[in-house]
Amino acid sequence: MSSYTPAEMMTATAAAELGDGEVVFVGIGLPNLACNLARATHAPNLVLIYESGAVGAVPERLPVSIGDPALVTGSLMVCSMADVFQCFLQNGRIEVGFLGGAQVDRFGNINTTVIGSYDRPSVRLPGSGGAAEIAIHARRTLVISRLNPRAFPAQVDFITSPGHVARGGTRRELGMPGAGPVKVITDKAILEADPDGELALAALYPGVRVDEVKAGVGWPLRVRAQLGCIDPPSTEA
Amino acid sequence: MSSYTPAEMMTATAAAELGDGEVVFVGIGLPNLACNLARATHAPNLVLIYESGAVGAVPERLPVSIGDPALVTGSLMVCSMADVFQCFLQNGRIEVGFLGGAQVDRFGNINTTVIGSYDRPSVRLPGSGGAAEIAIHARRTLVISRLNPRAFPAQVDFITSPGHVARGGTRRELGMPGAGPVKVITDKAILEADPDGELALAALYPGVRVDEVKAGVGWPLRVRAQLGCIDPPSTEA
Amino acid sequence: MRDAIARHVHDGDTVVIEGFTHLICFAAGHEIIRQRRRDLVLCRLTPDLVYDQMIEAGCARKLVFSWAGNPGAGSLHAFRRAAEGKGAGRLELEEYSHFGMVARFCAGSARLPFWPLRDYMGTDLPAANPLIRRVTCPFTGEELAAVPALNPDVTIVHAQRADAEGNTQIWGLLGVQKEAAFASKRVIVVVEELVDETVVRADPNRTAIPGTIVDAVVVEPWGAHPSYAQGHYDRDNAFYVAWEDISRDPAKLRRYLDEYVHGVADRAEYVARSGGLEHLRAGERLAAGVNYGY
Amino acid sequence: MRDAIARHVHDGDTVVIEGFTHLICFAAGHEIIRQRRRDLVLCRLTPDLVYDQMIEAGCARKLVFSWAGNPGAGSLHAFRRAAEGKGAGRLELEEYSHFGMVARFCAGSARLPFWPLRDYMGTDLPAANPLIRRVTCPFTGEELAAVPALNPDVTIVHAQRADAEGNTQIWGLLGVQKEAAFASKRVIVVVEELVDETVVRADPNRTAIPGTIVDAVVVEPWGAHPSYAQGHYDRDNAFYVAWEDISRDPAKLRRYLDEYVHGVADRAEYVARSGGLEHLRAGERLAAGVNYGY
Repeated sequence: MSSYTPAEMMTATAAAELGDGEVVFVGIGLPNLACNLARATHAPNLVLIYESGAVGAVPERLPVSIGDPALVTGSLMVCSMADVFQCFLQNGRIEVGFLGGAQVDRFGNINTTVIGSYDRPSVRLPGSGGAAEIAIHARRTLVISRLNPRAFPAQVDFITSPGHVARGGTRRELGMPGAGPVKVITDKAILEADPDGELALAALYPGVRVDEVKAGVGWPLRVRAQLGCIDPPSTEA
Repeated sequence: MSSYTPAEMMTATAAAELGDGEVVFVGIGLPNLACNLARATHAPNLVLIYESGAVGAVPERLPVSIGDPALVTGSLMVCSMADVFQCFLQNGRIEVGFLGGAQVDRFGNINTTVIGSYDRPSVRLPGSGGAAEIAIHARRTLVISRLNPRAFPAQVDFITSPGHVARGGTRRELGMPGAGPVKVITDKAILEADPDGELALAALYPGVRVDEVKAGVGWPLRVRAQLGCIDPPSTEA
Repeated sequence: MRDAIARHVHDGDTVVIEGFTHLICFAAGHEIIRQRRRDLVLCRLTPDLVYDQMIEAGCARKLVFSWAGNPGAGSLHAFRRAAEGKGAGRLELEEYSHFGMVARFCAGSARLPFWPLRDYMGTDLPAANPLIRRVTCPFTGEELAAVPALNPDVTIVHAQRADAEGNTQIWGLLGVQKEAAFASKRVIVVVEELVDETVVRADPNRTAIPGTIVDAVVVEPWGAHPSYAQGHYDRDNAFYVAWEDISRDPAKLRRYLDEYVHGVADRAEYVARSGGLEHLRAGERLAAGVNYGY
Repeated sequence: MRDAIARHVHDGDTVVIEGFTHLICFAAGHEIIRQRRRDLVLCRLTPDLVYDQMIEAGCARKLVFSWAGNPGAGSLHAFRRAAEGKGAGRLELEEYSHFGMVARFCAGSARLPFWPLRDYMGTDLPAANPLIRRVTCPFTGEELAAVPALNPDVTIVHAQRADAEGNTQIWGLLGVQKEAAFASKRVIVVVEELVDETVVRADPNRTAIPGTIVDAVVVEPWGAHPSYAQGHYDRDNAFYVAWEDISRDPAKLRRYLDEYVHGVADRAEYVARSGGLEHLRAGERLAAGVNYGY
């Protein structure tokens, strides 16, 4: 049996994607854990920015929301949300953004708005928050989601956050500054976009079989010829 | 002989135009003196705002510039210049603005840019600063200038701050929010705009004759049937 | 608070109670519910528990928002029932992203009819909201997104302190309170502490909202609970977590409103009814002052 | 300072030394003159004495501005000679109002190609500057003014304090420094005092510029003289008054530059040459700190 949980594996994998000194737009939960892990290991100078306006946060407790007071106390800067979105995000100052959602499709589009139709949804989700603009402006994004066919349909019911091929065309055709989801980090494997923007299986976690991953998405998943293998998280840190 | 100078008369006249509790966009020099006089007499709750960002300033010394540190110390608020122009001025929160300049014409247009042509000026003046937007957005403006034909031509060489009939039409036709120059306060008399926007002699200072005022402007000056007379400044305050 | 809401919040008004996680004025929301205001257009980036309560109480005709969840704890079930057509009344929705809502307040505070932003390409949001439009740059010819100004009838801002004239100082997260206040026809400031004008004048760079745009100042300690006030009290996360269970069941939610909103006369009674909130009182992390001399 | 200017300011660059009356970095202007930079596009709302000196020194190809006077003391005669065709070299002018310049920095800081404002109707400024254009509101159809983004190659900001990473805190007048810094490709921060990161972190709401956008931090006490630094030293008004006489006579102005700019190796020598500036040292008007606890 493995001595780590899928959540730990996802956290470690996300952390490994963060370079020292990078400016990261952080959400709560797993992305926050990944950033703390990265700061504690290979990226001590990672700069955490929260859409709430806290810049260079060093929370002394696990923040329970992106507006937690612990993100403010001891931070480098607190700015208005107008500055967060205009001077940091739209300005291109955010290197990495984390995204997740109820649905992720074959082109990396994300839905956090509605299941079903917009006017008569079967499930009303919270909506975009800052996700739409993070998906558009962050230099690159990391998508984190557990594999299962409902969470990975061929097409999302509603595009809240555009992926590689979104409503109306590709990112370049639509003039999106950021590179989009460079990696989709799941609980079993890593998906990456092929040149045409479609997600493909790129790397497996230890002991995971290809068919397990294929069974977790709602479309015939491409599998790369050279499959990477992700190391299990080290026990230190 | 009068026991007061023209400057004192202009200051007292300007001060009398300010209502208690009004928000005033202040310049240095005479407008600053007028505001201090008003606060010391009938308008203790006058709120002074400087384009530098000081709000509710209570300078302990006569400010030598609109960015004097004495305007900041003890003020109610310091805001960025983006907020000064967007949230205060363009937002319509400024009731009175003071303007002056090298040239004031028969429609209350003001020139602080160039004497002569723009490309080959005989005298290059400082330019607009905040004057253009103050003239456009302040609910009303007070123009302060000493009478002489060079300072009051029929037409200014360059419209820096629009009056009642400016380049392209009237204030209403051009969609200007503010009422424009309600009074032109000179060293001899007060000029006010007729319904068609042309300035007319409205009130005389004590002991001043109509022909003295007419001699001070570069166009045939209209004289109102009912001429007001301005009281001399009181010696207290 | 009773008088301020009675005077400045009317049926049918467009109402903003802002504050991003920090300084959300539940005290004002509860008073609006007690006074049974109806047909309100409620605007906030994050409706949060305060609007979930107002929706269940029947105050809202329409919701203008960008993220309708229970931060870190689950769903806003009164909102979801209404949005999923399972609620009692109808609730009209007008939806943006956070940046879109911030931009609407920026336009409102600058009294411009619109605000440009580079956003929404590739998303389904413009299809869901016809008020997300496009504007062409007169220099580059580039097409950008544009959202309309939001100019509320009344904006309610909670803050750490203000003087009697409403000169208001905020520290910690600033959200969009300044922009919302300048965009609004009327402004109510609710503070933890009323201070002398000299306290404000001693540190003018901390002033977020000038008294010149404020119509009423209300002193209401603990007025932001269960959200928080930096330097005064922490967020009551246990309550946010408990809300998932309370709001999921309309009967339970009604009982909560009967007990903690209609069942109390004012904030002081609410605090007492909550069994006191001292366990949330903030610790000390004092910043040093700076020199304004010259 | 020598290295920062050598590394980040090149011939032909678009250079911004901002600061509205407050915190104008003369130390950087003098170093640029000493290093004999040429063909610079100098941008500032108020060129002030610092750009008058750089114009006379032959650093400038073009001036982008909105008010070119000597605040409270007269004219900028080097600027006037150039503008009136009486100067040695040619100087191209690009002129706005203050609001227009502020809007250009706002657009630059938001990386938008333009910024909308309600301004310039009835004035001759659009005729004098073809970059003042119009944009149509997609909601009301109303025509507004528009100015293009200003994105300098380098912006130099003077401040009271920063840490080694460039996290910069400013109090007193803020001008457009934050917007100019975010709009710029490179940013140099010059401070009166280098402080430990813990000082910045103790009061994060005071931070105006984050270290993440700063390329160089220079410690230069008295670096803003003859302008001022709130809490450090007062404005040297006597020098501003004296400038009227110095700048009116090109020979006198050259002598000034030879003695106080070319004639000194650095800011310390400038202060000594000026006979010490202790008489301008600020008095104490300390603000109390606030509590960031939770």
